[in-house]
Amino acid sequence: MSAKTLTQADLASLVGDLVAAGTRVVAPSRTGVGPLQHLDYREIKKADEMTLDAGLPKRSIKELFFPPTEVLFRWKQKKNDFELQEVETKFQKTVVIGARPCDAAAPEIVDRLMNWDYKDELWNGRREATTIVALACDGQDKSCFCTAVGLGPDSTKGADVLLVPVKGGYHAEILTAKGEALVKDFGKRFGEAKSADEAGKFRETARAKVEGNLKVDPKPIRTWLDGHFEDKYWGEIALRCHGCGACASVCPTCHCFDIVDEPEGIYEGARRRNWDTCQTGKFTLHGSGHNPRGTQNMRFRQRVTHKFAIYPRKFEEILCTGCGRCARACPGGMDLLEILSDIGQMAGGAA
Amino acid sequence: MKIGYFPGCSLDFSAKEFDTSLQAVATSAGMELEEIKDWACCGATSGHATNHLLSIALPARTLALAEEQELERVVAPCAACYSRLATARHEMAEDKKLFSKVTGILKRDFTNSVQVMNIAELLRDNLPAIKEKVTHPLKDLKVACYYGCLLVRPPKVTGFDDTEDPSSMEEVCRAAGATPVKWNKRLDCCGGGFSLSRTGSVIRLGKEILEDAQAAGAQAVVVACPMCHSNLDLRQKAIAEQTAKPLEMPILFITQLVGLAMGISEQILGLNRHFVSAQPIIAKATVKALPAAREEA
Amino acid sequence: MAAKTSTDKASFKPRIAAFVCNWCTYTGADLAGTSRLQMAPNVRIIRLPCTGRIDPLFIIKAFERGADGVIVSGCHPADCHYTSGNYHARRRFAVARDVFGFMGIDPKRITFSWVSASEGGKWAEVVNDTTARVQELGPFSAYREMEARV
Amino acid sequence: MSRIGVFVCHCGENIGRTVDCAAVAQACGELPGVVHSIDYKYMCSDPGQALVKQAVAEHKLDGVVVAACSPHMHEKTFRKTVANAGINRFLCEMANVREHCSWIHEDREEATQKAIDLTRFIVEKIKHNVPLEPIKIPVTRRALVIGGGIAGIQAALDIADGGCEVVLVEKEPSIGGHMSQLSETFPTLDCSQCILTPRMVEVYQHPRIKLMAYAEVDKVEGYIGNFTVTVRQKARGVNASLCNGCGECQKVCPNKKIASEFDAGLGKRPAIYVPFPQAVPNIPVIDRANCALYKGRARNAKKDACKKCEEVCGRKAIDFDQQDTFLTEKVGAIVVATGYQLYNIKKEQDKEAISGYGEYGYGTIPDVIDGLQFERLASASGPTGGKILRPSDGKEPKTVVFLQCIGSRDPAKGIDYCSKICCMYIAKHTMLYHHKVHGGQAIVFFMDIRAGGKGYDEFTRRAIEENDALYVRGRVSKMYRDGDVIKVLGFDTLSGEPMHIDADMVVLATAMRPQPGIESLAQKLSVSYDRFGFINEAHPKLRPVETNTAGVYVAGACQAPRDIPDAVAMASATASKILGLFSASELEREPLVAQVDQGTCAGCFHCVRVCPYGAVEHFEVKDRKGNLIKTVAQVNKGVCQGCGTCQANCPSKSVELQGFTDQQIFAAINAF
Amino acid sequence: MQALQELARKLLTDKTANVVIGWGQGPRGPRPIFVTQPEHADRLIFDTRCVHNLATYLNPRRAHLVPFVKKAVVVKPCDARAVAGLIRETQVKREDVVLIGMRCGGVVRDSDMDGKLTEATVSPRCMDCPDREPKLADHLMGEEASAPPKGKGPDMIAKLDAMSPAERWEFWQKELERCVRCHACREVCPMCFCDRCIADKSMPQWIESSPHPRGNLSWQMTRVMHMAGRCVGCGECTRACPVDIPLGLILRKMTQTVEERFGYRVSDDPTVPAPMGAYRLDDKQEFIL
Repeated sequence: MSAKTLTQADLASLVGDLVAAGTRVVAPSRTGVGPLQHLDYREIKKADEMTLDAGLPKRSIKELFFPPTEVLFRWKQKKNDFELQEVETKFQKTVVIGARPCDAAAPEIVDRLMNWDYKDELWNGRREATTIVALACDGQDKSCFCTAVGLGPDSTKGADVLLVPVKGGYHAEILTAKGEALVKDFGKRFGEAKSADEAGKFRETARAKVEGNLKVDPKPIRTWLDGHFEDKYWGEIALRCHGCGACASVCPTCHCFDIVDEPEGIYEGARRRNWDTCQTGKFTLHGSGHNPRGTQNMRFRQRVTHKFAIYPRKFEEILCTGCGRCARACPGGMDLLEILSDIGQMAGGAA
Repeated sequence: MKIGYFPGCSLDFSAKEFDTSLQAVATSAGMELEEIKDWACCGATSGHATNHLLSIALPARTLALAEEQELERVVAPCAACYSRLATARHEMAEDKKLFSKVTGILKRDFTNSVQVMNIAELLRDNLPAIKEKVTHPLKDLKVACYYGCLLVRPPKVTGFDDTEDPSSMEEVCRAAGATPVKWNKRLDCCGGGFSLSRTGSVIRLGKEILEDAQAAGAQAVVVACPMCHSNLDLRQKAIAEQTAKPLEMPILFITQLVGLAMGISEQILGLNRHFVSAQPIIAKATVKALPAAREEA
Repeated sequence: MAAKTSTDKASFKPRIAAFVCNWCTYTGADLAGTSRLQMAPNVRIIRLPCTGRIDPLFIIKAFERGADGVIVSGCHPADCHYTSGNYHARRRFAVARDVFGFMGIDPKRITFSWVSASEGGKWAEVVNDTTARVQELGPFSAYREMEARV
Repeated sequence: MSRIGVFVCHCGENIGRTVDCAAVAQACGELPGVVHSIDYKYMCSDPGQALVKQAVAEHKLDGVVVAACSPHMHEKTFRKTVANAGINRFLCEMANVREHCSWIHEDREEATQKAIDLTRFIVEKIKHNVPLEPIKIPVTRRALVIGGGIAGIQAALDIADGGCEVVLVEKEPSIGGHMSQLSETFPTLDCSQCILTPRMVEVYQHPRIKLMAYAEVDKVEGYIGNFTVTVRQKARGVNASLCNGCGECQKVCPNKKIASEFDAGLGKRPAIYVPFPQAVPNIPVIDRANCALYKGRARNAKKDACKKCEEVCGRKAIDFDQQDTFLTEKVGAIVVATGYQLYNIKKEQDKEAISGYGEYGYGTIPDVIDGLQFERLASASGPTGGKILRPSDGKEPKTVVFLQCIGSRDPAKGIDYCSKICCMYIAKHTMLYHHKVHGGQAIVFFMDIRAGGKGYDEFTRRAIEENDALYVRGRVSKMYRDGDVIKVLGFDTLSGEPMHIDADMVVLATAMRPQPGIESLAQKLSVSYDRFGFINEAHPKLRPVETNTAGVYVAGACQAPRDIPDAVAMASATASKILGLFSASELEREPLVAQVDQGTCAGCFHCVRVCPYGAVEHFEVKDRKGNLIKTVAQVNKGVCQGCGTCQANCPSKSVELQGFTDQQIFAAINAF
Repeated sequence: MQALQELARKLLTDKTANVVIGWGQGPRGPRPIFVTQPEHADRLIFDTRCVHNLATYLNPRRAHLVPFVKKAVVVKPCDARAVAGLIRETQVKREDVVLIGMRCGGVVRDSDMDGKLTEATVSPRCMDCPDREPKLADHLMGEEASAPPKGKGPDMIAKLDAMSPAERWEFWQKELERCVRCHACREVCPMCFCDRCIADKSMPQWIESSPHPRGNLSWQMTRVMHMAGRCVGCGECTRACPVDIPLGLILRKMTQTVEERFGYRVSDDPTVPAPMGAYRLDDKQEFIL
């Protein structure tokens, strides 16, 4: 691991270099109309489309690896035969600039699932083609709780390079081979590291700020969840929840999908993988009409349990990076911090 | 509200008393008449008998002038003028091609927005104001209201009253205190423009009309058209040659009748301009009404 | 199968879907046939019992499937075989037309008409006019090319 | 996978000339699910149909697509063919490659491609066709006839004679209708009552006819074969089961000055009365608006003013406290035969668009009467004993002017149509007048004479040639009373001369209009009516006595102006339709109706609002214990006519129109 | 606020209602709360940040709320219009709900904003809302409200109307490309109450379920068609959209069309029939040949 300095100007030039080299550059960028204008991770062609100082984008970088819809293969019907057409699993080289640490960490967590019993070629193909240049965060707002899930506003997890804002630019920590390769390819843009202390201070301040939002220990929470599936706490947990799944759409780690065969006309079509979420009633609806998760309360319990007990049990990773997007996106005012805090108290392990 | 005034040729000359009586009644009842500047002949009756386009374009010019004076309504006291103006307005509204042809001829910005009214309509619509000004109600005066043919016909052009059973003139006469009689010939033709060319017919028609009015007990015939007036008034002498006894039926413009009831002087009303003397009527108005007037005083 | 339209404007042959009611327009089109009225070969009729049965979804789906234009036609007001299906349809289409137009679908691509069973000539006119209009607008490839996502 | 057969017809040269039928058959043969695809010269010919039958058996087809002419032409033919071959007839559909393709295009390549497309749509559609069986509905073999005029009487008798029960509802105290008022009938000049009263008695005595006079239909529920009708029996004030019709009560009634409805206002009747001596039933009614007792009671008088009728009635049949009663009748079919009323020339009309005749004095001139009044004057049972006398002074009119088309054919007065019977009855009136008033002159103003019908033109000729009626082609512009005479000012358009007639009496042939209240009855029956209020027939040519509501039929002048032979013919036609309907205990209907998926129906009932037939009902879904789970929509298959408007309006697509399901339409569009 | 709390306490105490659905303070501003105990009535609040349309909780699709049966709901005028809609379409029985109406002069765009109502913060849905008080309510509270501030900026509908079809197409493609078909717009909508939405119907699948622009366009156009004459203009779909698509624009356009053509404006009177499913013989048909 090494450190470098990247000035604002150099970063801008780096974007130009990458685009010129045929690399897809993705960075926080403004989109939307009127009061609905917001920040998203989008492909940019010029450095001035990038906005690094306006906080956390509305959605995570999940969809760079796991798009809301993707074709698995195409089919054509000829009389009684089907002709199948595979899809490309090699992807364009991509550099993500300015991914927040909570976003950068997520793909690494989901990597475990995507390479468990089946190695998902599409996911892995995109992962391999992508270098993540993360940007340390100064703590978005009171819904951030990355520190409570073992990460932090300066976490390096999942990042190939971590940029920490310093005066005039960034202190860059080169974290992985992919990061090294980026520095090597575009060495002229990276200067000698010289602001490690300033960066350290930035990181400490941010960490302290986020830690104040939620203090829980995930371990006892996991234990409590394992033992309290039928607890009355779940009984009215989701009265205000609409079951809309907006939380899952913006979640960097939610990864459930549905597979549909989508005809285009009658004689051809595509098998697609589309995002899905456990928050809708249809998710577990059986063909018989029976639904094992018949109420929204059960569905919300599933969301919490999966993230903080089931996934950790299987992969030793919490399926949450504490980005707080679910609380921000919820039209009904559901708040994961509040629930974790409650459970933390019930579990007696409050820090 | 201002009302446009289209006197037409008759009121300018032969029926001057229709003009003066109307002006007097209008002033008294608070109707503001504004004469259309530079108005031209309506085209009756030779116009529509010879050239259709001309018969529309002539009144259209007058209506366009009214529009330029920002008048929303125009009253044409002469029934023939009214008929021509209203017909032109109606035809242009129904026939877009004709309308654009006429505007092309006029070379003016014209939208055909002016409403055309006749005298009966005007008075009827202002009944409350008229009633207020009636000081000498014509009690016991039996009148036959004579509409003639053009005032209420054809229905799609006129439309202000029931074509076959109109009542507006009767309402006005009632407001003046007079009693309208029921009679049969009030919608019949007086001979109109044939007054000079086929005088015989006009005399025959006039005789039938006046006899019917008399049989119904009328003491006077009230008209709303200078042509009707002249045919019934002027020709009575000739009619008398065919009857045992002269009819001596006074013919009054409706505005004269209302004027009398308002106590307007007979000079202003031009009651002295008739061939058949209106004196019996004038006497009725003053004599009968005086006690009431005295009481007020 | 769905033959894709050529994007070359000159050789462009519009493909037009027509949703028509069984009692008036379909029969009117039959009459056009028995009267041997020649018309553009671009229109494909799909028969429904009544305009009341025609859902705006049909129009959307037709565009998705490669139609460059759509005709919706039924009985004149007061002529509906089912008394009022066309009145309900009229309201539905009035809203659909505005909404679709607002989303960027050129209203010129959709023809609504009343063609009675005796108006074979009018049907031929509707077919020819719509074909000419869509020919002018060019292929509606934008609709089918929507699938690719960033 | 489906097993579909495609059969492409050349229709001789009709299709083959412009469409390459072999190419169509070949292209369709390559479609998935098609196992057999051929072309043939004439598919509808016997050998052509045999090909279909053979293929169904040989290839075990579960779908047959015939690409040929319009389905309006031969769908029935081929569905019958496949049914004969042993598969459900709804598994056969047609692609229209003749009317919609070969006949309207010249370019062979384009036409062939289009034919392939059209056939492909149907191939894809038919993959989703399912076998359908006709819907069976139980039928109550009992009919309701509304209106007891000649049409209602005829319909009731024909149905009852056919062996089915009939409920006949008449709003007046007696059946007989307008025909009972007529003097003699054209073109035979036979006495109207002589031919009508036996029929009335027959109705009264018929074991299968339940007569409800002085009653009105209050409510109608249900559908073809299964109507439930509520009838309001109006209170007569006389106990019908006790009354023996002796008539003593009428003699003692002190108020005898009431204008008689039966005599069209020309005669008088008492407050307790039967409309006319031959009335059926012969039971009096108390006219509460004119009876001193009821008038007193309405004013809360302490004592009843008069009870003379009660005192004189030996059978104690008078019941002053009698109230309206409601009876429920179950019937399977309904005949509407409510007849007509005459337009009047009065200024005040019951409809906005209709105005009266100011030029004829708005009905205020004495001795200007209408046609029905003349009938009463000419009738031996009328107020003058059959003498033609002026109503005003009882003098015999020496000159009578008859005016045709009063209100009829006159859009300016609001009625555009021809009233049909006036030409004939005016001719009849001139004859009766000629016979009864010697030396009298009848003058008829007509627009043109419409005497289409057996013996009709001969009849009008007779009026003119043998009965000295003066027929003047022209209109009357004005009439007014002048002393003893009516001055009639008209114009003879043939000679071009104005006419001034001093008439003693004027008869106006006023237009026929439907009965007042027809609209509300039509709404109860959910049948449609035109802007004049006449009931609309289902098809002006092919279904003239049916309405748009299955099971409701129409006869007589409530559908359009009709004369007696027309009304009777219509009545017999409805009877034959109804007896046909009643010929089986179950009714078979095409199964192309809507069906609700109650599992997904959200119960918003948008379908109920759009259904033109009221065919969608609320249905309560309950669990085993009978607890209500939800209320959903349900389609009454007996009422649904299959328009599919409900389906297009259903937000969750929980209703499917059989034969045009979403699956079928979706497949056809997807094959585009 | 005190009056609101007192009323809620009374309703719960005398069992007029088993739950009072209102707003309470949450971690990110006011949010829906469900008060079942009289002693918790003091948790109820109301201010300009109470943006949520609580009528949506009456929607029978919310199975977990159905057992409460008798519900009291705090409603703003737009919420009351939704309740009226649910009554009109037989989803809710009027006698099963107690409506506590709040006079309203507009709310801010989102509940986590500071509650100051200005041209910049007012929710777009309030700009053309004519109702200041819910007439349908059983109890009416709050002070007389004045009209909300008019929002700033160009009218997007007029702007879009002025564009060519191709430009409008471009605009919506850019917006709809973000849609991930979470259907949050549908789930929060008080008027979307189908057990099985047409978008979830697979036989046939009229609306492609994949979140590609084609399916997204089809979904949004169909959703708006289904809202024709029914949309209460509460703007919850726009607020719920996690990718900030201006869904309210299409609905407002549709609402304008319905008003212009059929003279109908959605009101909180459940007895006024909706315009779709009705017709007039003289409905305008200038677009039909």
